[in-house]
Amino acid sequence: MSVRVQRNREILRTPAIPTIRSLVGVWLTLLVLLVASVTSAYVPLGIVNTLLGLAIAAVKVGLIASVFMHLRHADNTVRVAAAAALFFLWVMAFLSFGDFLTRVERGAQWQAPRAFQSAAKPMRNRLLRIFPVAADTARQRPVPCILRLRRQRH
Amino acid sequence: MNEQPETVFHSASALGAQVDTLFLALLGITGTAALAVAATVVAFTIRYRAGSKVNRNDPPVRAPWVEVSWTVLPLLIFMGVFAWSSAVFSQFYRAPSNAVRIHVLAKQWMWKLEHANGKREIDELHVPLGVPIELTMTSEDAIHSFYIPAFRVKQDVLPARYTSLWFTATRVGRFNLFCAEFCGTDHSRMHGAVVVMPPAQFAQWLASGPIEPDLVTRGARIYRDYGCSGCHEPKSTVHAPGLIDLYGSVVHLSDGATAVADDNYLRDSILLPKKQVPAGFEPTMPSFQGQLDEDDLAALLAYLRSMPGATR
Amino acid sequence: MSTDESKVLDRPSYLRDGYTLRSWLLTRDHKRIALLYMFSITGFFFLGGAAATIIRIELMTPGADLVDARTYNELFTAHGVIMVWFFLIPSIPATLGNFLIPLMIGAQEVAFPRLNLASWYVYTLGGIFVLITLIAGGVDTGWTFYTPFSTLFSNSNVVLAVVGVFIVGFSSIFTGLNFIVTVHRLRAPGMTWFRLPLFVWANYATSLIVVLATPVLAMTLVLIAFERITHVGIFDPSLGGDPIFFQHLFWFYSHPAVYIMVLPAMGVASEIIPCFARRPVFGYRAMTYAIMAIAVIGFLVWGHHMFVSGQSMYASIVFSLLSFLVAIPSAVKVFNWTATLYKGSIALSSPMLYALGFVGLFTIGGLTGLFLAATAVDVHLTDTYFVVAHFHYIMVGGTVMAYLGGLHFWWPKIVGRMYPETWARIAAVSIFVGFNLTFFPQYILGSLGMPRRYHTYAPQYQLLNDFSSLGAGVMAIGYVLPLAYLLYAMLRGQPAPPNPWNAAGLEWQTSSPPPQQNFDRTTPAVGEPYDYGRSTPAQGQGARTPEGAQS
Amino acid sequence: MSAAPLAHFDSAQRQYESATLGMWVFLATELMFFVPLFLAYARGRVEFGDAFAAARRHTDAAIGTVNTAILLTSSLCVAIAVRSAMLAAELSQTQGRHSAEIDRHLRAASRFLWLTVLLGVLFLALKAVEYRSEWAEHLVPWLDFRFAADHRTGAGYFYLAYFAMTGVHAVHMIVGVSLVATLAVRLGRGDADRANAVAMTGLYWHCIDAIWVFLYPLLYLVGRHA
Repeated sequence: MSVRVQRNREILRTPAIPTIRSLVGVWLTLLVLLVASVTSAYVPLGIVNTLLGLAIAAVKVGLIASVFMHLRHADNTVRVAAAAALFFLWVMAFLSFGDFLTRVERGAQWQAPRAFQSAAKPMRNRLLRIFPVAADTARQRPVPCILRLRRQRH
Repeated sequence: MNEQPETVFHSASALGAQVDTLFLALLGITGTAALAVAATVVAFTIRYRAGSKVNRNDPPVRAPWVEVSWTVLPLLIFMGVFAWSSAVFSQFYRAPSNAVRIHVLAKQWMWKLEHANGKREIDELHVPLGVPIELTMTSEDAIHSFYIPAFRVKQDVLPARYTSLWFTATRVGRFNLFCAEFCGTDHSRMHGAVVVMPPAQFAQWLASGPIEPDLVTRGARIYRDYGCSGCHEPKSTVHAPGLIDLYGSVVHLSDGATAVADDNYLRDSILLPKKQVPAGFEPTMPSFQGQLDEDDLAALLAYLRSMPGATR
Repeated sequence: MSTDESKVLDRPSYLRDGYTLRSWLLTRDHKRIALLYMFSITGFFFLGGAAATIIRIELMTPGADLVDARTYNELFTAHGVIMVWFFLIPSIPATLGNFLIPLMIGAQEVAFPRLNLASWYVYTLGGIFVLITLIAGGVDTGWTFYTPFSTLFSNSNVVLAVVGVFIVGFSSIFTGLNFIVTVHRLRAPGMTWFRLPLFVWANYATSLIVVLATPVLAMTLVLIAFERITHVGIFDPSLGGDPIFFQHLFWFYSHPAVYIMVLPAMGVASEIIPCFARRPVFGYRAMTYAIMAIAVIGFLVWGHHMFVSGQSMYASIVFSLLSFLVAIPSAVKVFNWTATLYKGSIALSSPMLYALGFVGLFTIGGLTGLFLAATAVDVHLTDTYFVVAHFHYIMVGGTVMAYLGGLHFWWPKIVGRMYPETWARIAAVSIFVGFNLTFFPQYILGSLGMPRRYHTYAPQYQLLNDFSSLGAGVMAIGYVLPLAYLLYAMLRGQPAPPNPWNAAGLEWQTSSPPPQQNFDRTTPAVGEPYDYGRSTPAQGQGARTPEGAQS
Repeated sequence: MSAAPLAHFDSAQRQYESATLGMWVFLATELMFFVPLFLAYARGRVEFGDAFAAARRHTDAAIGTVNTAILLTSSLCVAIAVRSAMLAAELSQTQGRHSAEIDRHLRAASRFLWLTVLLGVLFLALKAVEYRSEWAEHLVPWLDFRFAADHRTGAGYFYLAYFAMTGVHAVHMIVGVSLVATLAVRLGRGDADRANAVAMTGLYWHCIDAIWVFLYPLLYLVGRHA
């Protein structure tokens, strides 16, 4: 058997069982991070707020994954499996937002055609009977301009 | 409907000619590649068929130079084709500024077209030869797609958004117009014709036909019928923003922001008055959502644009 | 039956472990689940094929002669939904993959047998939902469910169809998950990654795509159903929704889905061609890198379905560049298959006919993909019959030909009996001819501008449509033949030796049909994957000429 | 590691590794299942930036923060339960069948699992309270949605994303709570070879918690300062 396969077998021999102290320690750090993200939200920093909130969330998820979910001493296949979905989330976000943000938008107010009898009406009426609420009248909608700063026509 | 039969290599629009040359180039490249692969497979199958007396010792399992070349060569060819097609593609989005604007409204299973002077057509578009035409299109319901095969142009028509398409016809005649995006039961019946006429004949056609009031006069009539004049006339008692030379000017809004009073702003103010309220006014204007259909709106906007002093 | 035949037949095999319905419906044996899948997807294949036949008959005349517009829309939607999710995606992974992957890597079972059976039940449940949709009046939105038509303006039972597809998505996720863990954890000692057969590589890469792309489709379908029920949703244009956002979500799944369909077919071809050319595959490492490259780059190119949909010009150009890049690994694979024939001793048995048919048709399909990746030409060709011909060349010319080739190649191993060789060759040739006669005219129709999903069309397109309908008839006959003689061979074919084609690979080193625990003695020794160089000329062909073998 | 490995695994260790990899691949599908919702939220944020901030002011950050703390604590309990279940399985393998120490570990694991169930139910209860108040405030987009006219559409989009995300998360919570409850019952009865199942359910629970950790800032801390 090739050496690498043999070595791989050793690592997996006994999954190290975390100590109570390390688990509680991680838990406390998570709570501290929670408090940090809440307080940081009250400080008006503009866009930095969102980035900070997401960064703290990323650290918390990193902690949960590595200690609680034993990723620290799992083998590389499991780590790749964990990271794969994140990679494709960024791929999808990056390419689809490449479209939304660079679109030269000329918004138009959409009016439902006068004889607008959408097919889903019967189901919706049944739903409204369950939740007794007055039916909503016309639906307006402001002009969507994906990116206010790119208004010039091509 | 005796539309001219489409031909694969003879498009009827300026841009179409460039698309045809690219199409021919691609056909050449892929054709030779396919024939090469097929010929090799047939040659090997015959030459090395089971039982044929031919030298078969140590068949190669790897050939680095061959493998690298048949990866890099297609890559270079593809990059060349990519650059060429991107160059042609970007021209689809660069309509010349002197293009004649025509408004297209797609609704479930018909095309409604409206020329600048208010002349309306259904499922038929008359255009002059050699003059760049720009279509501003929107849909009333599902997604449709304005497709003229002979001009090699196609553009989806979306609800809640204007999309535009431009072409310059280079041949006189009638050409097929199809809807190319599935839009419901009669998707296949939503076809029409594009009639290209010499410019003189086109100008005469444009002026003829039922004398419909042009957009601006129709807009003025709507302006009075729906009571806009009641509030917005200078001498009215109601405290409402004046509309004289409003189009194109910068409007200061109540929340401190500023907005340019272009088509979208005016259309918004008519259908959603409370969205962008000018400074110093209360949001008391009623919404006309659902009462004005697309044609009336286009006419009203034309009238507001034509107000004295409005910058074109 | 002669004595040696009875001796061969009474050996223990997974087929004779139990004859009761319960033993089949509650089985955890990956081989039996493969057969369960094979019968259900064959049923759906002929159901989808029936819809296609009616469509082709309707399209023989420009006018509406056979069915009205609404029924026609429901027919092509049913053809799309059934063929994509109920035949093409499970066809090779769930039948041949389920049966062969444990055998090829020297394992006794897949990693999670119960999950494997659950995958078949979830597939059947999804199938029942779609059948209910057909009975209740069908769905007329096309298999793409584009909003706002599918959510606001279509009054066919979209929600039922969407729930059916949502459920069947989980069946392919379970199969994909099973294969990933099986290949990672249950390989026989000595079976390193670069000794895995290319069929296992192809199904492994397919499982990666399935596991990462199908959930996005599941959520998109939930959002459509939600929007149809509550009439308010994120795709509704009157609530700031953007129909193009739906297209991004849908095609993010649906383009990798076409690689889910074609990658296993590539795996089958990479097994058949070396066996019948009697020489190792050319460039094994390059093939594995190409498979993984297709799987990864396949996720980046979905925007080429939306060049004219109102997507921004810059995004279209980026997607066009990435689409040209994804064509490179496919080209490399075609060149490697061709090079595998060099200095081989090629026997044109029926599996080889199907495999070479696959290579030819996949090449044409792939090359026409370049027309659609080039943005300027795509503006003219998208949403026309050019696109219909392109994806049929890849899916029918590629996946179905390879699936039939794989079925013939491994049929002796699956049922332990040989099929009649002459009939198989007739079927292979007639499918190839019928296919080309059906779909090549559609390339021309597309470049002449005939839009797709058209119930009635302009009269000038009639001649090419008639050729296409004629070809569809020939192809339909071609498909019925294998159904007949493979079933006949299953019941009364001549008993097959363990390795009729003298092929390399662990699955041929056990009896056919294999025992329940796959290998009698401990797992066999593992050598290089395609070591055909040294072995004697094909015992299968040498010992018996096709004619002589007929019983 | 359960005592008797299934037939086709040659060792309990191999079965644990396979189960872990299988679970992680399943968690990857769970994350990909949420991706469209995250993208819908991000697109709405880009298009209706200020409307999102206005709409977010109506979500109850207090309940959100408490819920996040509850989930983090429940993750701790599950982690401790998994730890003791693994210890029990390890001992039962080395020492043969039952001993007092194994029972102690199993009871500890069962107790912590019940604590997790309790916290999970508490989370869902608080969520229900929050939904009830939003329904009363006419903030449910498909039930007579009322909002200030200028931000009406952006707010509608925000609440669609909000209800979709928290709704799908709540469904996963319900599944998680029922899984943990059944395991708590099993361990309570001294079923020693359930360690694998406990470990896998633990992974699933941590994944749901991790997704909520991301949802929380997006839904409750957006533009709080404005």
